[in-house]
Amino acid sequence: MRHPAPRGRARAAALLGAVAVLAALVGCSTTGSTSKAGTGPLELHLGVIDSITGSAAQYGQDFERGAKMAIDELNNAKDAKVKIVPSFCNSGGDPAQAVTCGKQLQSRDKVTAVVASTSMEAVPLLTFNTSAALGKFVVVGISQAAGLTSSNNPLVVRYLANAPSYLPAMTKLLDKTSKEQSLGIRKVGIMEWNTEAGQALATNFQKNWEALGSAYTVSSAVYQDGTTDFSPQLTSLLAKDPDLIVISQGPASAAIIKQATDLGYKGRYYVPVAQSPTQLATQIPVEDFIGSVFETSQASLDTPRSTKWRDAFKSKYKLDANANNSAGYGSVELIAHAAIAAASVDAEKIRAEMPKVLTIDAPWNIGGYHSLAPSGDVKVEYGLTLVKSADDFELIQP
Amino acid sequence: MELLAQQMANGIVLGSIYGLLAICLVLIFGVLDIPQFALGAMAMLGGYVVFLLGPIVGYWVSLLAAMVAIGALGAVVQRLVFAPLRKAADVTVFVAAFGLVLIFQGLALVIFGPDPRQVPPSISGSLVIGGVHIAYHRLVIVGVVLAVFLALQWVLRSTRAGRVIRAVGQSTTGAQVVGIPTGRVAFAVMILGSALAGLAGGLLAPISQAMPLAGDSLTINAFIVIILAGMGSIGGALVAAYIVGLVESLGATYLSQDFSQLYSILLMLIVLLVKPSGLFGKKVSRV
Amino acid sequence: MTEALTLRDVDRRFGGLKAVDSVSMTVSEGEIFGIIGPNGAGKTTLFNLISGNVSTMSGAIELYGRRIERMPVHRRARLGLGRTFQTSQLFAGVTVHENLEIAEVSSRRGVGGWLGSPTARRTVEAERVDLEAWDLADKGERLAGELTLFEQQRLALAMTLAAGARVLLLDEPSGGLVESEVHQLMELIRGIRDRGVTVLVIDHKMRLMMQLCDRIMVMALGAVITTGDPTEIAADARVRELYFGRAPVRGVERNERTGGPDPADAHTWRAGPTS
Amino acid sequence: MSDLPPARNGLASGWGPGRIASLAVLLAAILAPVVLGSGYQLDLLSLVLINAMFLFALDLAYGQAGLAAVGHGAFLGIGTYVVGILAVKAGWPFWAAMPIAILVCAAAGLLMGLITLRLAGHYFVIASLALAIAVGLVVSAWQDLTGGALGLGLVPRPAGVGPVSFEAPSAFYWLLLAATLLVMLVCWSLRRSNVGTRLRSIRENPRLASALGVNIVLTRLLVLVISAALAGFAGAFQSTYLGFITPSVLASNVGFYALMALIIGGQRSFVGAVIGAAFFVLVPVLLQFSSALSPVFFGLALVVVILLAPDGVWGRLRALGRWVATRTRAARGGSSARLEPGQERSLP
Repeated sequence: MRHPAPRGRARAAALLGAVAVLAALVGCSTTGSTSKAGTGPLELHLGVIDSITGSAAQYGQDFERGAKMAIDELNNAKDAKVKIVPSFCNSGGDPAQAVTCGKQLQSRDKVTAVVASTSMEAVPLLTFNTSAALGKFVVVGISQAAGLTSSNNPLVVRYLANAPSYLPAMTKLLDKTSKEQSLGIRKVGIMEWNTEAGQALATNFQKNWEALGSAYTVSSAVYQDGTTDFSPQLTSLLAKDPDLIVISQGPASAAIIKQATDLGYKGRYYVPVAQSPTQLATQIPVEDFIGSVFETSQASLDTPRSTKWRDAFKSKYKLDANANNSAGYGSVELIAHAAIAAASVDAEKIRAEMPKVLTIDAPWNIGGYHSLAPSGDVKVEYGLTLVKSADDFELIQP
Repeated sequence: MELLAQQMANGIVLGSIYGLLAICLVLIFGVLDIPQFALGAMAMLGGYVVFLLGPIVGYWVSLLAAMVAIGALGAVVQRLVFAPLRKAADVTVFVAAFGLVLIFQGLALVIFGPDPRQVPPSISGSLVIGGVHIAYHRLVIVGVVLAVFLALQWVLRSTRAGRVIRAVGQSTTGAQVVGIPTGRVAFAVMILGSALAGLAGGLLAPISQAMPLAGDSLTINAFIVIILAGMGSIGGALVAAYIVGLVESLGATYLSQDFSQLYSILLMLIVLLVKPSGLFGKKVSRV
Repeated sequence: MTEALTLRDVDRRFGGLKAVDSVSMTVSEGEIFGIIGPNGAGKTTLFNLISGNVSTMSGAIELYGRRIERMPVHRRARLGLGRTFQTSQLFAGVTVHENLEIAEVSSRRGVGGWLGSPTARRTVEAERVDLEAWDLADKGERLAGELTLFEQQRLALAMTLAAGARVLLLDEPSGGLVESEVHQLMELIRGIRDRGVTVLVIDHKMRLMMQLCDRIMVMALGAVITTGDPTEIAADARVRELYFGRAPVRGVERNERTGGPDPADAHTWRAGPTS
Repeated sequence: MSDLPPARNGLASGWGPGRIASLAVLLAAILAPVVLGSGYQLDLLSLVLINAMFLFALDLAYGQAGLAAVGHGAFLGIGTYVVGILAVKAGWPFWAAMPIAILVCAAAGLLMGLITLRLAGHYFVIASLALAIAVGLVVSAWQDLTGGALGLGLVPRPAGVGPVSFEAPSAFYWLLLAATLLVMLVCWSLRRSNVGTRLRSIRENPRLASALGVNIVLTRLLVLVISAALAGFAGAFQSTYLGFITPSVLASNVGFYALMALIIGGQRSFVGAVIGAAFFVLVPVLLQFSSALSPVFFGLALVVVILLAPDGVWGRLRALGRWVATRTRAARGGSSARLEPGQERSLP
């Protein structure tokens, strides 16, 4: 127990502390960097907000590899028309941290465009990306759910994913394939990951699948983010005897398939775009998922353009490229080429050029996207990969 | 009926996993009074040890290695963090433990990356009885946990070391008065508890895969278990763990899945309201 | 005389041990009532039952005619039941002044009693007078934990009164005090009684008890042996036997728990009451 | 842990180092927008203020009433969601929704208190954490109302009052500063009131306190309710600051981080709470450079600070200040240079 300090003790120390606080404030204010576009290539300040730690780290890290690849290519190109000045910020998968990231990029780094790896990062930016006072910037984000583009924000683009956009066609394609190849898929069980991405995929899949006919039924089982033992959910689903189990969280595919196999399930799986069959085969034996279907983006198809890109990616990172890599790459390229077309780094001008840029069949457009709605939705179409046997992956294009 | 039997089986397996971590907590939290919130993260590291060594030395040897490695980590943590904080307030120790969680998870992320790593089970395949499927590895888990429980029970009841540990658990000051080197006992108990956490992680890895956040949900459930049981006996903790496993598994089937974790929490709160010392705990003072 | 405190057939067991066994007693307002008995006789448990720190198993406790045995500690305190403890009887980490402030505040009621300011009703002047009465005038800004034992004892008494006690339970007030201080303490307790406060006191110092108390109750193994004024108690054969004899008490063998009498007490006991 | 007389802390009395530091910080806080402009540093400071408001509230429960409320983040989250739901789903203005958030949180605090206050020590800690997790699960699952994992947005800034608009970052910052000072005032008057005195007696010696007539459970319940209400107030501002709300505001680690911030900063002191809030907002920003390693560094920072200053940074600074003062006086040959036991030892 101590005596209360007599008055005046340590006043000096306290004053010193106060001076330090003020000095720090003054110091901070001078660190903001400003830049001028020179005579050379356009200088585009680009923000990359991704979750390289936390529960969505896999998405964020994959996204960042793709984004870095695009930045390197653009900056190292001969007679480059644009020079990207990137600023990275880790959101840790927390929307509140994403807000801090966004404001940092906006006012410190003066970015006019931001790419974001998940909707946790993209959606919170919409509260301030159109502020003229703070600095406008375009947001190009990946988001399964409608929220990103339903708020009439004029400076947003939803790239990749986009469950409401691709699932109507996708479920029809799946049904068509099922009929043609006698897969017999009617009853579907969804393993619903209780996050924005998982929910969007689950609800859109259910809506579209049930619309196909009265024999098309859907049951779903919800699990919390971070779950590792899926047995209770799988047991409930298996009791309904499904023909197909829809997995809504790519990275969890291996664990879910393994545990469902242990529980005696021998049917098919539907695996989202974040997990490719070749990638999954490195984790669990192909035998465990023969007969399954995989969402397949244009970037994963065997077109010369995407094959070339995948080879380049592999030589750079010694990893097989997946859909999130291509999304990181494609979002940055889209922004850069819109800026080149607009001959400006102004956010509104970049956004205005984007619909035109997307119709150009350029090598960088590995997603093969060709239409951008006024709302900001990129029209996404996926194909299916059907795993017929250990060495026969059949690609089915829409 | 089949559904019920399958969910009961799932619940028992789940309960065994919670039970093993809860036993670690009874030792570290119950005896040493250290709210070791990083046990789940240490279990996760144990999973990575099995992931790394399993293909080289086989599952069982790698499991042993996980126990040794995580036990050693426990020793380091005790020496560097918890021993210096032994006079600090409970919550301060909580904070330090949470710092350890961030460090362990962060290191795992940087070293191994965010992708879940596959760990093959001790025995592959499933046992099928009357339509109920239980993977052999899950049966192994149930068996190992029971064996650990019985062994610990024997150590605590019948050996001198066990009596010393229980004496420290009753009262640190009392133990000091009768000449027990409490610091050394704490060290030993921390190593034992951590080694068991390593074992838990190694056992769980074939199910959960090795990934940085694998231990998160385990930790909180283990805490719920020992609060439900009442601090004190490892037998009580194990029984409470089975209850939590079953409640979670059955609740998810017959009630709503949105709330599977909520059922064990509600159960805990109801028990605490009726009997503030937990199901098997002795009466505690309320103020 | 008004009955300040009444106990009827109060029981308390701990496991198999009967700590307090069907105790009945009545204390009148303004009385100084002593309780003696060997270690383990149940004296402190009896105090705990009255103050509410331990709950009764059966029987009734009345404070000024009001049943209190089911009330929590703080409600009994608010009805005027004050007590001191053998150990840690003060807020050791704050000043003497603040100790008294806490005691006084704790008895306040109503919205003002909660959200008002502790110093609102208490002027510095009144405080000084108070402290002088307890011979603590120059100690107001000292931490309570730094006071001498006797000063602490005085402060504890002052606090019970500041909290509005009408019936006061004193547990071993002379513990650790030297002879001259015991004498002063006795005067203080009489002074408290003269303010109309009823005092119940447990103490091992026989001479103090014999001189101070109006009546004394003797306990052994949780039960009341006898009650009477000091001279009656001194003359009682059962009491002498209890303290010195080997004969069984109420058919029960003396066990280790009752212990022998304090040698110091035995000395004072032999010397007999001086009054 | 030793229990300092709180009346000598922070703003409470005299021109001690606490008051000087408080006033210096206040002055710096008021002038910040002038110095910083409306850049992102100002935004970080806004975040510090919201966190500080919450920490003041938490300090009532933890520092003052001794309740290790690990689950207190739930109240911040509930406040955030109440304002979010009312603004987005019902179009309520901030000024109408905010009082509702306070009431809802007070009610939630009452409920939580009734459930948990009978529990001792560890039991209380875990029960409080479990309740917070339960709230998070309910909010995630109640999609119709809360938007579930899809989140809820966009929550507008508070409407202007008369000629004053809060759209500009500096105006919003000053609004937050005023709100923070209001919370501080409430906490300060509560600490100075009879409730504060009772809380002190409970912390010092619960047995004696109840023997003197202090109703421990009721006192703690009252403080918990007030603390929850203030947390709801902070949550209302967090709602409009974030603009977009997801269940992450109700994650169980929010309460953990807050309690850590309080312990790191130093409990039972406003300056300590501000230091804690600043630590938790600014250190992650400073660690951005380390990218994926940042949680590791942050965890290390936590452990190291806890080991070096178990009673918080501010507690340590005060001890240092006292030490300097004593030394200076000793050098001058003053007679009162008595060093108290424990002070010398407690220096870093």
